[in-house]
Amino acid sequence: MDIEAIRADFPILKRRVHDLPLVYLDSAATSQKPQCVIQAEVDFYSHHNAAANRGAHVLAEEATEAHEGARAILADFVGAKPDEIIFTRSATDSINMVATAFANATMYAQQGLPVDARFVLNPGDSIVVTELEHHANLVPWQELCKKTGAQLRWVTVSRDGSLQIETLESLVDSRTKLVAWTHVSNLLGHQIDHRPFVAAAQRVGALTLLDACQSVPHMSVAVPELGVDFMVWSAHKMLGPTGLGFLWGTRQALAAMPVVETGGSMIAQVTMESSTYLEAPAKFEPGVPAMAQTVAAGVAARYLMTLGMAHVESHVRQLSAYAAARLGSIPGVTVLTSADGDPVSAVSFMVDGIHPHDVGQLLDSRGIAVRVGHHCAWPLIKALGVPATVRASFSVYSTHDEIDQLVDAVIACQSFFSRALSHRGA
Amino acid sequence: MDIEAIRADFPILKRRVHDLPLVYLDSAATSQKPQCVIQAEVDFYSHHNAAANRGAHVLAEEATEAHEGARAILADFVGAKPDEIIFTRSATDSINMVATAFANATMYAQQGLPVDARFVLNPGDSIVVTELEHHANLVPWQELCKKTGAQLRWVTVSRDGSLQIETLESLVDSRTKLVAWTHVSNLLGHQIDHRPFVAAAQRVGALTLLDACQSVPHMSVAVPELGVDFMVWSAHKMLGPTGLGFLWGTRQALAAMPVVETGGSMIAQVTMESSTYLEAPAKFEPGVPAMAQTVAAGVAARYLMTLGMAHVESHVRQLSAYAAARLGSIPGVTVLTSADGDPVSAVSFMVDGIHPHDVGQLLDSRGIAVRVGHHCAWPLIKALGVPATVRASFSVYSTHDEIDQLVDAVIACQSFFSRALSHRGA
Amino acid sequence: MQGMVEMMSIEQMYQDIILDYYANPVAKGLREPYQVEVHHVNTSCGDDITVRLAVQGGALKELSWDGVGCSISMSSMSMLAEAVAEKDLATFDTALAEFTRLMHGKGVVVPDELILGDAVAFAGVAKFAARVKCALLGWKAVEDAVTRIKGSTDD
Amino acid sequence: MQGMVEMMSIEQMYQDIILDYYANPVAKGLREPYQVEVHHVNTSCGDDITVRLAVQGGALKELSWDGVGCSISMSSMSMLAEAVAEKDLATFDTALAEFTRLMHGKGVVVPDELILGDAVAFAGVAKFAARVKCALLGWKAVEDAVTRIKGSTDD
Ligand SMILES: Cc1ncc(COP(=O)(O)O)c(C=O)c1O
Ligand SMILES: Cc1ncc(COP(=O)(O)O)c(C=O)c1O
Repeated sequence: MDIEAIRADFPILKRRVHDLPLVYLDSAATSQKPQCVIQAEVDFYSHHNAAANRGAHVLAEEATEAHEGARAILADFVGAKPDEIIFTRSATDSINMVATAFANATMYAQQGLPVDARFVLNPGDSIVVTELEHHANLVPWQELCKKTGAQLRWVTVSRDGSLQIETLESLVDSRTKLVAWTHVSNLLGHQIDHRPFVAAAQRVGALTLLDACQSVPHMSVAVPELGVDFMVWSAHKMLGPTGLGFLWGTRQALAAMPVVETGGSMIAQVTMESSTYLEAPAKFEPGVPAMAQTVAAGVAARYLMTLGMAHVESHVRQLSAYAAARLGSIPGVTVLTSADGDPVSAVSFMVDGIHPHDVGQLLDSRGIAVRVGHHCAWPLIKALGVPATVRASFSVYSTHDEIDQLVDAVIACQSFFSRALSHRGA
Repeated sequence: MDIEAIRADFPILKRRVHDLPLVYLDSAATSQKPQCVIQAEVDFYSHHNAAANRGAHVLAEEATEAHEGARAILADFVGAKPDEIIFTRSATDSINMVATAFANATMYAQQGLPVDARFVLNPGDSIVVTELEHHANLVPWQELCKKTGAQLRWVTVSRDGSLQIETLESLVDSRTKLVAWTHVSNLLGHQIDHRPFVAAAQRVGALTLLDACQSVPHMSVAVPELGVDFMVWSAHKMLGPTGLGFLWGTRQALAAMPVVETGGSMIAQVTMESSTYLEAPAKFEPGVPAMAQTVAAGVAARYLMTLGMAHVESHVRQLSAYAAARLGSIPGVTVLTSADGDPVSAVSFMVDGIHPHDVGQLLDSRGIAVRVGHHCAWPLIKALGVPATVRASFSVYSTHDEIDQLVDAVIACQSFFSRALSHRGA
Repeated sequence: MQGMVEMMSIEQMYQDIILDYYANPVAKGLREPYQVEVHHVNTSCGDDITVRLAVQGGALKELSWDGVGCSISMSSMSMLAEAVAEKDLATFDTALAEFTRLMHGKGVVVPDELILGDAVAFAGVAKFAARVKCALLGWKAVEDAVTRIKGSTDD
Repeated sequence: MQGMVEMMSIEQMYQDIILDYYANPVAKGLREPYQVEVHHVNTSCGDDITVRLAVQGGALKELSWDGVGCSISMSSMSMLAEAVAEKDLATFDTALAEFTRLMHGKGVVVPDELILGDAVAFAGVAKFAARVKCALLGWKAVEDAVTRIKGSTDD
């Protein structure tokens, strides 16, 4: 990959902050967007804007074609079929939709209505997650358990960042209805082997959900080969627009899943008394869609596919390895890794005696954008025994030179604080 | 208002379809976007893109400021406070959120957890709507009733398009938990007096929800003065971006309403066992927000405020009156109106002997975009005793000349079909 | 010139033969006897159609229908009724497959006139995505009716 | 020159006096006796603070705290502990109001040094929206503690 050519595609990389060139190392929070993605929204609004899937006029047909074309590209991007891709507001929304489907099924069952039993939760049933989940893949399941009396269980994380995966065997039992876990940790950055989770769930007939927010943007994921029932991710982390997420499900799972939100464009027939619904994906997409964003997300997926996901993965893995090595060699800096694997595209670290917030501030003053805090993975932060971390994360436009600047800035930060504090006797 | 100057702001109005200038009369489905709105997304992506409300670096602070600044503008637009505005995926999403909050409260109550009783539904409780709702403000309440055993009741519509409002008295009783209705009909186009609904609900302490999708884009709505608890509308119908909606609620209603979707950025504290939540608006906004869209929606609201909502309303009402009069004077054309009021910005009509779908097609061949079908208001269509309608709808950029073209095209359509069918002996 | 372009494109859809069938429907009006009755609706616009069908000796014996809809859905149903009357089920299946291929072909598929007969006139409709559902409405209803009859005789 | 700009902006935030308090915290380490203990967390970054407080004769009598956090949250807590020690509740309320006004002033509010004392050093922090919560963490905790004590003595 020609990184300089790639960088030229991203207008924001010309930005200066505090009169210095921007060094954006926060792509795990949200990635930047190439011009072609930005332009795709402009083109849609300027030439084809109309309500997709609703109108019979030329603009509406063009909008429908663009919108459904984007669905086909997104499907292709993860090796799936278009009707398996549901457009949502975000990955968070996608996860909550599945959680709401469980709640709905449970309520229908209580009213004596027919539902697929796999989505019904009773007291004594359980949901299994891990301790390293992003809040988005934890709190919705806590809430679902609160609402149904089901029990939340989790695979714990050791101090070395590894999952105590051997406990899956006893955590997942015949009363387990769902196993949900993340593909790549947004804090430790490593990839998690999906096979033990899929095997444990399949053994008992539980559904499975994979949080692929941090994997799909950086590696080739052929979702049908993973054996999961659901997968979620966000457009804004894969060079795409804000305000759009994805829920992938197998045809069987989507057919069995009760409707979540209802309204226009997802109905078969409506009377005041009752309504019937279309099949997926329409079944899960009421209302005028986020058309400009779906179209732009299609362009983002194409951009990544043109670069080649194998190249993307090798680039971010190299950067992560380089960052971990260089940061780790600074005295007083600890890189947090997992014994389960190397980081894909994000590296967390701590600087002795300097709170991550202060590190972040000093880096920012040099134009370097990193994320500090609990990274929406507070239970993991506690399991690792740290108050917070600094996280540098990478994407296709990140460079070794940016990591060198990060390293220099961390060293400068150390000397600023040690000068500042030492003569004060701390 | 200088309509020619306004039209120059909308790039899509330069489009030609079938080699003819575009006549876009489908703004009730989705409005077109002025250049400043399109550019706002571009500027966000090109200069300030970062995860709002999360980071400590300069871009993240700029993104937060832009995003929260947009919230303040949107609040101002409807005379509300910023913390009363929740960003959602769409109006449909907003309505479903409130419906889900009721379902959640009901489930919490069943588990013995504390909730505000106003959101709890038991068999024997009721929800009251009208027969002229858009599917988005009907089907979610049907589903909610199905899930809880509550009963859906509705104010019926007479053949003359008027609501049998006197029935409210008996429909709304002490077991009524919610009254939901639309502010302006998307099919008949008239405004509905909110006062009887608010009075009936307040009499029994029921919550109220107003579907303002077709009012807020066209008139000055000072929501605190209406006396409702919730109001919903979409950005894409008010010159704003796709993929964004709004839920307004009183502070009391938002404080009492249980969380709906959960995840990052809406939590106070998270452990594996349980979580606590922030207050509104954060409470209802998990995940990285639709930042580029919120910012663009702020620009759309400002654009409308600069034109002046009184001027906007008078413009679209004039166009509607003109269209109703001119279409109504064509022999064989029937304009569908409501005895309850004049159309605000949309006019539905039928052409004798020609199915609306065929009318739409003929109009399209002349570059005129209208909507045909049931307009996601199928029960109303049945109540009016028609198979479908043709709807022409207007916005700030619509002109009398476009209506003249519509009228000419309807007449041409009549002669096309009468020529085509008469010599075939139909 | 503009008028020309317009009329050409609109007449691509409203072929004479389509209008013929629209003006003079075939097999319209529900009739007895029948083995199965199905009711289908075009969910995006509300067009609806009721089809009654009886199969005898492996052939579509009695087919009648009624409905409310646009010229495309109504003429398509009439043309179908005429084309498959008395034909065997295999012939219907072949015609359905070819008609579906044509309608999903975005206007670039060349239909097999031997199989479709007059229904090739719908080639122009295939260019208008929103109208494809109209053209298919009757076909889907008959397919459904056939499936139900097969189901009830199989077991 | 670039270095200058950078150091100036960063030193606007990290005022000497802030670093002084960070290096030498005041009233840190939880102590007895106390009437109320509160625990506050900065939900966006995880910084946390525990405050113990006893009010006597309408004055903040015993104030001690412990916590983990950045230099801004920790120094702000220390400075607050020093400023309000032994002061009456009205004085705390006034200081809290002024400090809140300063921190929400986006860096353009001129603070009243008579009311805030050393805490005026936080004027620079107010420019950095993400750090405002850090500076306010301790203040909010003490406010909460005071409210609880008032509540328990009122009834
Ligand atoms: C009255 C009314 N309510 C609700 C909606 C749903 O809006 P959206 O599709 O933006 O969610 C619409 C528009 O389609 C509408 O006109
Ligand atoms: C692993 C993981 N899951 C879920 C999310 C939530 O994504 P979003 O905020 O786009 O909904 C994120 C990112 O914030 C993430 O990194």
